[in-house]
Order: sequence, then C-alpha cells, then structure tokens
Amino acid sequence: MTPNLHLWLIPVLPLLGAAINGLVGKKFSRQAVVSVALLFSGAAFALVLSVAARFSTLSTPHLEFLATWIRAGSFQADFAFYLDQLSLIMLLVVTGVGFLIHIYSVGYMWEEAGFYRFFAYLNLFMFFMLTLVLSSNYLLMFVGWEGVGLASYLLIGFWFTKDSAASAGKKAFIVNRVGDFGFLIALFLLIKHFGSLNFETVFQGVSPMSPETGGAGLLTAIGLLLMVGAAGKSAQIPLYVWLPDAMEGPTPVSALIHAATMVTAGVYMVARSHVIFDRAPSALTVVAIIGTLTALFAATIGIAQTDIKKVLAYSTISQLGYMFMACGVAAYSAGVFHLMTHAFFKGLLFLAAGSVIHAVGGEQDMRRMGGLKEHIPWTFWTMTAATFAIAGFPPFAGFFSKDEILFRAAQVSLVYWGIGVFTAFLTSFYMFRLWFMTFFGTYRGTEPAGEGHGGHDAHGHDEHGHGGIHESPKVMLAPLVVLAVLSLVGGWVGSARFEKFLSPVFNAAVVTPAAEAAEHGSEMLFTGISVFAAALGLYLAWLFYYRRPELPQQIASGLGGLYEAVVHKYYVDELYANLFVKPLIAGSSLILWHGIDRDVIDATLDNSAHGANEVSDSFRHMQSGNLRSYAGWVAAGAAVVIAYMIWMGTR
Amino acid sequence: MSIGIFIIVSLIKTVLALFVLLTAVAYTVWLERKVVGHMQNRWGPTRVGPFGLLQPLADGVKFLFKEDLTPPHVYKPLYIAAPMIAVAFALTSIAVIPIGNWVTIGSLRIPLQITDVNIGLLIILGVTSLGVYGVALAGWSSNSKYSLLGGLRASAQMISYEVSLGLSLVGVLMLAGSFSLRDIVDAQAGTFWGFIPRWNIFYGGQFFAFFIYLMAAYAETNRIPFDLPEAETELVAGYHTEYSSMKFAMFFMAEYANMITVAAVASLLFLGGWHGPVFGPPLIRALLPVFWFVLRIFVFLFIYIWVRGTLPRFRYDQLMTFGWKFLLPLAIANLVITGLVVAIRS
Amino acid sequence: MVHLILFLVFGAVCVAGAVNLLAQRHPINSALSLVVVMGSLAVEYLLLGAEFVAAVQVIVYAGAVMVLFVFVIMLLNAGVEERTKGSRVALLFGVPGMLIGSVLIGWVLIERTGNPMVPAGALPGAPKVIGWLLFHDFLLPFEVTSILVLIAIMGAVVLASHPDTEQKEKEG
Amino acid sequence: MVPISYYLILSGILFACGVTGFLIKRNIISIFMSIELMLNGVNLSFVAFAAQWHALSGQIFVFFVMVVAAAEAAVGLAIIISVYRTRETLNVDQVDLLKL
Repeated sequence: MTPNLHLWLIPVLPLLGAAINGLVGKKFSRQAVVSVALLFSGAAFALVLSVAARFSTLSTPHLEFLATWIRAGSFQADFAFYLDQLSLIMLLVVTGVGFLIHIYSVGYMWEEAGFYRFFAYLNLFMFFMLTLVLSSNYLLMFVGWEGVGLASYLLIGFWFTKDSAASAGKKAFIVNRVGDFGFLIALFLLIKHFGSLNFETVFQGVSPMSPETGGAGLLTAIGLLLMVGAAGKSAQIPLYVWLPDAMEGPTPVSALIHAATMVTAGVYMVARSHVIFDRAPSALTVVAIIGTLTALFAATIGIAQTDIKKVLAYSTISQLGYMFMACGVAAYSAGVFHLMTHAFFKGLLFLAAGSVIHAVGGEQDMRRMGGLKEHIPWTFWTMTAATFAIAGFPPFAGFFSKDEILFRAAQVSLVYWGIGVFTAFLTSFYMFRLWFMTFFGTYRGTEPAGEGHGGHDAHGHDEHGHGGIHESPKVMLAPLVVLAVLSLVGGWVGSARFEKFLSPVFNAAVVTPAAEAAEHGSEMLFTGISVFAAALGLYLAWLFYYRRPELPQQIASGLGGLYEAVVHKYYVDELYANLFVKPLIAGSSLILWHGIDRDVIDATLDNSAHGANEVSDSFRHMQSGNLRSYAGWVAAGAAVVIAYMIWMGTR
Repeated sequence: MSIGIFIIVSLIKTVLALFVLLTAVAYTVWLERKVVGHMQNRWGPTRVGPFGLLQPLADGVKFLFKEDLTPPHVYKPLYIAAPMIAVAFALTSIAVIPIGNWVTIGSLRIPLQITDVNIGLLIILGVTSLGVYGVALAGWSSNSKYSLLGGLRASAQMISYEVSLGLSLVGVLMLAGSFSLRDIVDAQAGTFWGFIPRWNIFYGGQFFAFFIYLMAAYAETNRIPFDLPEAETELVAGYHTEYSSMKFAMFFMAEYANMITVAAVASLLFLGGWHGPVFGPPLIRALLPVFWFVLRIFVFLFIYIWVRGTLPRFRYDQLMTFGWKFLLPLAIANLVITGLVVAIRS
Repeated sequence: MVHLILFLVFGAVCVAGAVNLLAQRHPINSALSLVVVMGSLAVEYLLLGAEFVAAVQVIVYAGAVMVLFVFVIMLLNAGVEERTKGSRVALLFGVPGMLIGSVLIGWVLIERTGNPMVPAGALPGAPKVIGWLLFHDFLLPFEVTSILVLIAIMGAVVLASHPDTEQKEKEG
Repeated sequence: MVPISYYLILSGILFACGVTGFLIKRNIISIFMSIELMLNGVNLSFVAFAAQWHALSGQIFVFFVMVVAAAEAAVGLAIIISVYRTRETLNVDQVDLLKL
C-alpha cells in the first residue's frame, strides 16, 4: 500500500493561481496578485518538499492514478503521475527555483502594466512544467511540453506591443513546432509498436530488445525523433535560434523558463527515455555530437555578444549542450546533475543580470556598463558566485557537474572531452568578460542612467522615477542570495552520491566501481586541466577587458571575417532565412498563394459563388413569400414523392 | 319489428312530439307573460280566452299575417336561412329525449322517445352547439350593427358557456356510466335510505353540477340574466332586430324550444327523469311517469321565468368573467371530486 | 342497400359541400359549406359504426371550430374574396401536382387495399371502448395533446390580445 | 354493404378539394378552412381503415387529429386576427413579406 501523496495537487496549485490571477486578477491590487501567485507557487514548493521528506519511505517509482483521459481501443492514456528520483529532482528545481523567481519578479515587475497577467502566465508555466515532469506517460508529458511552449510564447511576447517581442515569441513557437513534429512522430511510433505511451509499458517493451547498431532501426528512429523534439525545446543545433531572441521577454522569464527549467525539459525527456537511448547507440552518438557541437558553437558566439542577456542566452545554449553531451555518453545522472546546478547558477546569473539592468535603468548593452561593483554590491557578489560557478572553479557547483560530464565524456571519446574543455575555457572567458565589463572599470553609460535607455529599453522601466544607479529592492536580492548560496554549495553533494541517488532510474548506466577506481588517477588529471582552462579564461578576460581594454578591438580587426561571423552568430539566422524562410515565402507566395490559393481555390470558390449567385437568382423567385406559391411547390413536390414511392412499391 | 312499422311508428312519434313541443312552446310564452305579469303586479294576457289562454293562438295568427319585411341591405340567402337553422336545431334535439318508460300497444313495445341512441346526450350537446349558427348568421347577415353585435355576443357567449355546460354533465355521466339518457334516468331509480329519491342532484357534489348546469343553460338559451345578445336597452333586439313576422317567430320558437330542451335535460340528468310514485289502473300507471316528467319541466321553466322577473342583466365582461373564472373552475373541481368518489366507490 | 344509399347521398352532400367551399367567394359561405361537409361526414362515420367519433365531430368541429371560424369572419368583417393573381406557380405546378397525386393515390387505394365490403356499423366505436383505449393504451399521447391544447390556449390569448389594451389595463 | 374503397375515394376527393382550395383561395380564412377540409378527409380515411382492419386505434387517431385541429384553429385564427390588425387585409397575395 503506497501512501497517497496527492501528487496531482502539485501542478494543480499553480493552475489555480493562474486561473485566479488570469480570470479576476485584473481587478486585484498588486498586493493581492502577488499574494495569490506566491501562495500557490509556494504551496506547490512546500508540497514538493513534503514529498521529498517522505521520499525515502516510498517505493519508487511511485505511481498515482487520477483519472482515465483517453481510451481508444487498446490504447489508453491516463491522468496519472509518476514520481521517481529523477522527477523529484526536477520537481525540486522547478518549484524551488520557480518560487524564488516568483519572489524576484515581485520586485522586478512591480511597475509593469499587466502585472497580474505576468503572474498568471508564470503560474501557468509552473503548472505545465510540473505536469511535464510528473506525467506518467508521453502523452501527458506532451501536454506539459506544449503547455510550457505556450507559456513561453506568452511570456516572451509579454510586451506584445513591441514588435520585436511579438515576433520573438512567434519565432520561439514556430521553431519549437519543428521539434514537436519530431516528438509527435516518435510518439506515433511508440503507439504503433508498443500500443501505449506509458513509461512503464514502453520501457518494459523496450528492455528485452538488444542494442541496435544500425542507423535505421526502430529505437534509433524513435531516439532520433525524440532528440529532434529535445533539440527544439532545449535549443540545440539546429533549432537553437529561438532562444537568444527569447530574451525579449522579461528577465525573470528568461531566468525561469529560458535558463533554469523549460529548456532543460529536453534533457529531462532524453534522460527519462534513457531506456530507449541505451539501446540505440547511434542515436546516442548523435545526441552527444549535437550536444558537443552546440556547446562549442554557442560558446564562440557568446564571446562576441555585447548584450548582457544575449551572452547569458548563448551561455545557456552552451551549457545545455554540455547536458546533452552527458546524455550522449550515457552519463545521464551527470547531465541531470549539471541540469540542477545549472538551474541554480544560470537562474542566478539571469536574475543578477536583471538586477544589473534594473540598476542601470533598462540598459542591456555591456559596453555602456562598467564599474558597477561599488554601486550594487549585493548583485555584484552574487553574480560573482554565479560566474565562478559557471566557469567551473571549485568549490562552486558548476565545477562538480561540469567536471563529471567532461570526465565521463573523456571515457567515451577524447574528442568530446577536448571540445568540452575548450568550451569550458570559452565559457570562462566570456563569462568573466561579462563580469569585468559590467562591474569593473569605469561607468560608460550616460548619466543619469535612469534616462539613458537608448534603443534597448526592453523593460519599459521608464517609470523608474529615481535616477542614478541603485541597488535592487530586498525582495529581488533575497532570491539572489539564496541562489548564490545554492550555486556555491549545490555541487558539494558530489556527483557520486548524486549518481547513487539516481541509480534506480539510470540503473543501466551505472559504471562499474572497478572501472571508476582505475580511472581515478586520470580523473584528477582531467579535473586539473579543466580548472586550468577556466583559469586561463579568467586571465584572458582580465587581460582583455580590465587590463588592456583596447586589445579586443585589435584582435577583432585582426581576425577580420571570423570575428564578424561570430558577432553575427555565424550568420545562422541569415542562413536559415535564406535556406528555409525565403524559399518558403517565395514558394508560399508564388505557388501556394498565387498559383493554388488564388487561381485554384479562390477561383473555384469565386466561380462557384458566382454560379450559385446566378442559380439562386433564378431560384430566388421561388421564395416569393406568397403562401399559395409555396403550397403549389409543396403539391408538386408531393406528387413527385408519391409517384416515386408508388414506383418503388410496385417495382 | 319490420322496417316499415318502425318508420310508421317513428313518424307518428315525431309528429306527436313536434305538436306537443310547439304547443308547449306557445304556452310557455303565455306562462311567461302571465307569471312575469303577476310578479310585476300586472295581469298579463287576459283578453283572448279564459285567463288569456288563447293568446298564443292569436299571437301565431298575427305572426303569420304580418308583412314579412326583408330589409334591402341584408345578405339574403343567410338572412332567410338563419331562422330556419335556429328553429330546426332547437326542435331536433327533442328526438333523443325520453319522456317515459316503455309503452306496450298490442305486440309492439314502444319506447316513449323518438329514438333511443346510446350517445343521446352527445347528440343533444352537438345539436345545441349547432344552434349558435342560427343566431350568429342572423346577426351577421342582417348587416346592421345591432344585429352584428348581438350575433357576436351570442356566439362568443355560447362557445364560452358550452365548456362549463359540458363539463358539468360529465359528473353525472361518470355516475351513470353511459351516454344514453334512458340509462342515466334508470340509474336514478330508487331512494337513499328509503325516503330521499336517488336523484343525481342529491348525489355527492352533483348539486354544484346542477347549479353550473343551470347557469350555463341560462347563458346558452340567451335568457336573463345572460340575455346580452338581445339586450333591448342597448341593442334594440340584438340579433333579430331586422327580422319580422314569421322569421321573428321562428327565433322566438327556437328560444323557447331550447328552454324546454334544457329543462328536459336537467330533469333527466339531475332530477330523476320520470321517476315518481306510480299507482292506480294500468293507463294511469303508464301515464304517471310522463306526468312527473312534465311536472319537473314545468318547475324548471317556472324557475326560468322567475329568474327573468327577478334578476337584472349582467354586463358583458361580467358574463365572461363569471363563465371562465368561476363556472369553469367550479366545473373542473366538481369533475375531479366526482371522479375521486367514483374511483373510491368502485 | 340502405347503407349504400345513405353513403351515396351523404357522400354526394359531402362532395357538393367541398366543391361549394371552393366555388364560393365569400368566406362565410365557404364556412357554412364546410359545416355541411362536416355534418355529412359525421353521418358517414355513423355508417361505419364510429358513433362517438361522429358525435365529437359534430360537437368539436361543427359546433366549436367552425363557430370560431364564423366568429372570426364576422369579427374581421371579411368581404368577398378578391381574385388577385399573386401566384402563377400555384396554378401551373400546384394544381397539376395535386391532380397527379390524387389520381395516383386513388389508383393505389383501389388497386392495393383488397377492397373488402363493410356492413353498416362495421366497427362499433362505443364511448366506453374508446374511453378505455384513450385512458389506457393511448394515455401518453392523450396527456401530450392536453398539454398541446394548453399551449394553444395560451398562444391564442397572447396572439389575439391587443397590445394597446394591455397597456391601458396596466395604466388603469 | 359498401366497399371500403368508396370511403377512401370520398376521403381522397375531400383531401383533393382541400388542396385545391389551398391553391386557389386568396382569403386566408378560406385557406385555413381548406386545411380543415383536408384534415377531415384524412379523418374519414382513418375511420374507414379502422373498419377495414377492425382496429379501433384508427378512431382514436381521429380524436387526436381533432384535438390538434382545434388547437391549430385557435392559434391560427389568433394569428389571422393579428395579421389583419397590421396588414388590414386577408388576401394572402398581399401578405407576402414573411413578417408581421
């Protein structure tokens, strides 16, 4: 007899908050909106904590059936929840970080119009994310998957009156559709071959299969299609282009959705489906390669970005690449570990960046910042913790998880490891670049900052009547501090213990202790190298952006085209525009619009309408309104019917 | 009984009935004038014959020889047809009314009734309801506003009160379980506890039914207090304003024939028909029931005249309100209660 | 023999009344023709033994429904019908259609019904039997029609009541 | 003894007369009466069929037809009255706006 944990309450609580705020929040005061939003998200967090506290007493996985949703033939999908170590970690991350970001948002969004709307969306996102994480089948997961996409769309386009925000939202939505397409086909394949979408049923069906080596097997196909979906949601090559644009949304949104939680859904999904991937090595290799390439690729772009949030966005993509790399080398627990620590420090980075932006009155361009260290010490110190964490300095959280990933990658292939280390170096470099450019040197923005938004007033903080650089309110700083502590200590749990905790989920991927012991010596070496890479990045960043700020310009001109390419994100957007969008538009307008829509469909409709018009014009005279005419028609019709019936009857 | 004898007997009965009925009509007029006269402290007709007894004859002669005026603006076919319709339907209903038990003449056992059908009451109702055509058409075809108003009033009034009239009879029908007037009368033979005659009027709520029937019948026959269709003070003479001579007499006859029919039906349905003490030699024994029956009709007619001499005329809206909002609910209540009684008793 | 004679006589009256209904231009004449049709139909019912139906036919149709018609004709003072030519369709399609339909149905009725001979009073519909059927086998339709009648009463009151008089009553 | 088809033919004639009346009459009340004529024709066929098949339900049907006809007459005549109030004509050829 398993205890009833009321898991369904966890997603439903934020849904209630969303419903209350969304439906009637318009009439609420800001305080009321805040209390509703915080109450429900906090309650969800508390519930998760209570579940976590009782977790050790549970037999995992813990299944909770709520209701039957779809039943068609032998296929059945339920509203059922699935709790195991993996989903518990995800729950803790989602509700915990989510709750902190809720608190942060109170301060950050206080002046915004549509305050209630923001919190309704935020709670809605929590609901869908928790559904995604808790679902016991792929279909319910897909609902959450689509739902977080929706919430993401709504929040990116939160300032929907701004054209760039609206189109960024659309872009995110459309790019995600490509990924969802793959996900859906994977689901169809699963239904076709296993007759179910329940995790347990599917995995039981998969387990007896032997690993495939070929590239076209069923599991490989499913795995690749799932990876397409994951790539869409988690912004991997080639579907990462939406994430940088998603920074048009409010910064807390970037922190919550586009750094800490939603974008990791792909990683969660791959980890959750590890049974399939374990038996599809080719798909796994693809995952690893995509992850590795994305990590490197995004890191190089990140170097040249000047928008503070764009840097963080590319950094996110890069870190997600790490996670996929981990999954690709079957080190799922390492991936999830990195997911967790990343949620802490990347959430913190974004929040701190938001605090910075807040401080300088909406400015996002790092070139107009600098020297903020004295003005906003709290933000500076928390940001420092996060930067060191992401750069991989011990004893910060990022070090442990990244190191574990690199070590596990090295066991599979040194190429992964090499690129990973190089990426780590790049990461360290651009993050410290950001750090130095923002907090050190002299302030390069216009004074007072309260009016110097330039073209980048993504936040509409115009109502900030107080001039000058100022520290954020306490309600924003508190989450920063909490996350900073977590960034510091989050990794101390140690990857080994973490892996042990997750081992019931990833039992297939446990590395034998003997092998681990044998590799212990080399692990120290790898760790040393990666720390060195991080330190090198720190040094170079110090050199370029603190010591000799004129140096980057020289190097950039020296590199010429390459630098241009990096600044322009390797022209990927342009490439996509030329490769897909323009042919699509051309094809749509020339063939579909002019050729088919106008000349075939419209013409058919128009002509049939004209024909109908002419025919009905002649029939119109039947509808004279004259009673006797109608009677005449009825009589004539009755004669026809009678004749027909008699003819049928006598035949 | 061969069909020939049947036809002959029926013919004889019809002629006899018509003669008696028309005479009765004539003398009802005399009775009315006499009684109302005495009520109003007058003598009534006295000149023609003893007590004016020959007055009806004189009236008839006068009607016959008066000039038959046909106003030029009337719609002639219906103007002529209307009084005929009225009198014809008024006289037709007598056909199904039994006036006594069977009479045996030689080998023939003849019912004292022109024809005994088992839907007798329905026929009376049907024929009575058709009688309204005479009044309505007379009013319309006269092409005069007084006539038209009278005709409209008559048709509306008669349709309205027909509902209550019909419903008031249903209770009796439920008690008797038949539409045949003879069966209904037979069901009232005997006494309650040896001294109260077993008449329907004494049976349960049928007293109310009788009251409803009385009211509705007054309205149906356009008598005071419901004589709106011919209200002299407002409509000259109502629907027969434009009629004269024998056509007028026909309406007159129709009205009084209807009164007698109504009285007969009331006697049959509520007052035990021809039941009463029977004694004496065979001939007396045969004729006494007829006498009792005629006596009841006389009493009923007397009440008619009495009411005429006493009550004022209703206003038209009062008439409608009384019919729809008082009589009809009462009739329905009586129907429900009688139904319950019958159901419990069985 | 008597049956046949009676049938033919009243059938002829029936048809004459129906044709007269069509021929007369004044609605009141049409209405009276219809009363004649209904009365003779009642006799036809009697010949078939449906005595209760006949009685109700006279009371309800001839005695109530048609009185209502006459009443409305009198109330609206409906005059002689105008011979307007509003509808060619009715004559061009309707009448031929009607003729074709009638001929076809008549043919089928004669050809296909087996055409048994019926004596006078073939199926006695005594009030008792009819009542028993109405209140047992046909109780539900009976109740439903009673509701229908109630609705009809209310509808007629609402439709025919003059909006102005209602206004006056409210004011007064 | 009369063949049942005589009754049916009589009913057919009445019905046809009703349809014809509907088609050729201009007065809305006459048209209404034509409908009643049709109903009567149908009723006769019901009673005739009842006699043919010895099933009293045919006669029961007549009662329902009568009730419906009575209700229809009440409502229909009320409609006629209200139409006459607004249009001041009873000629259907002049009442073809399909509204009051």
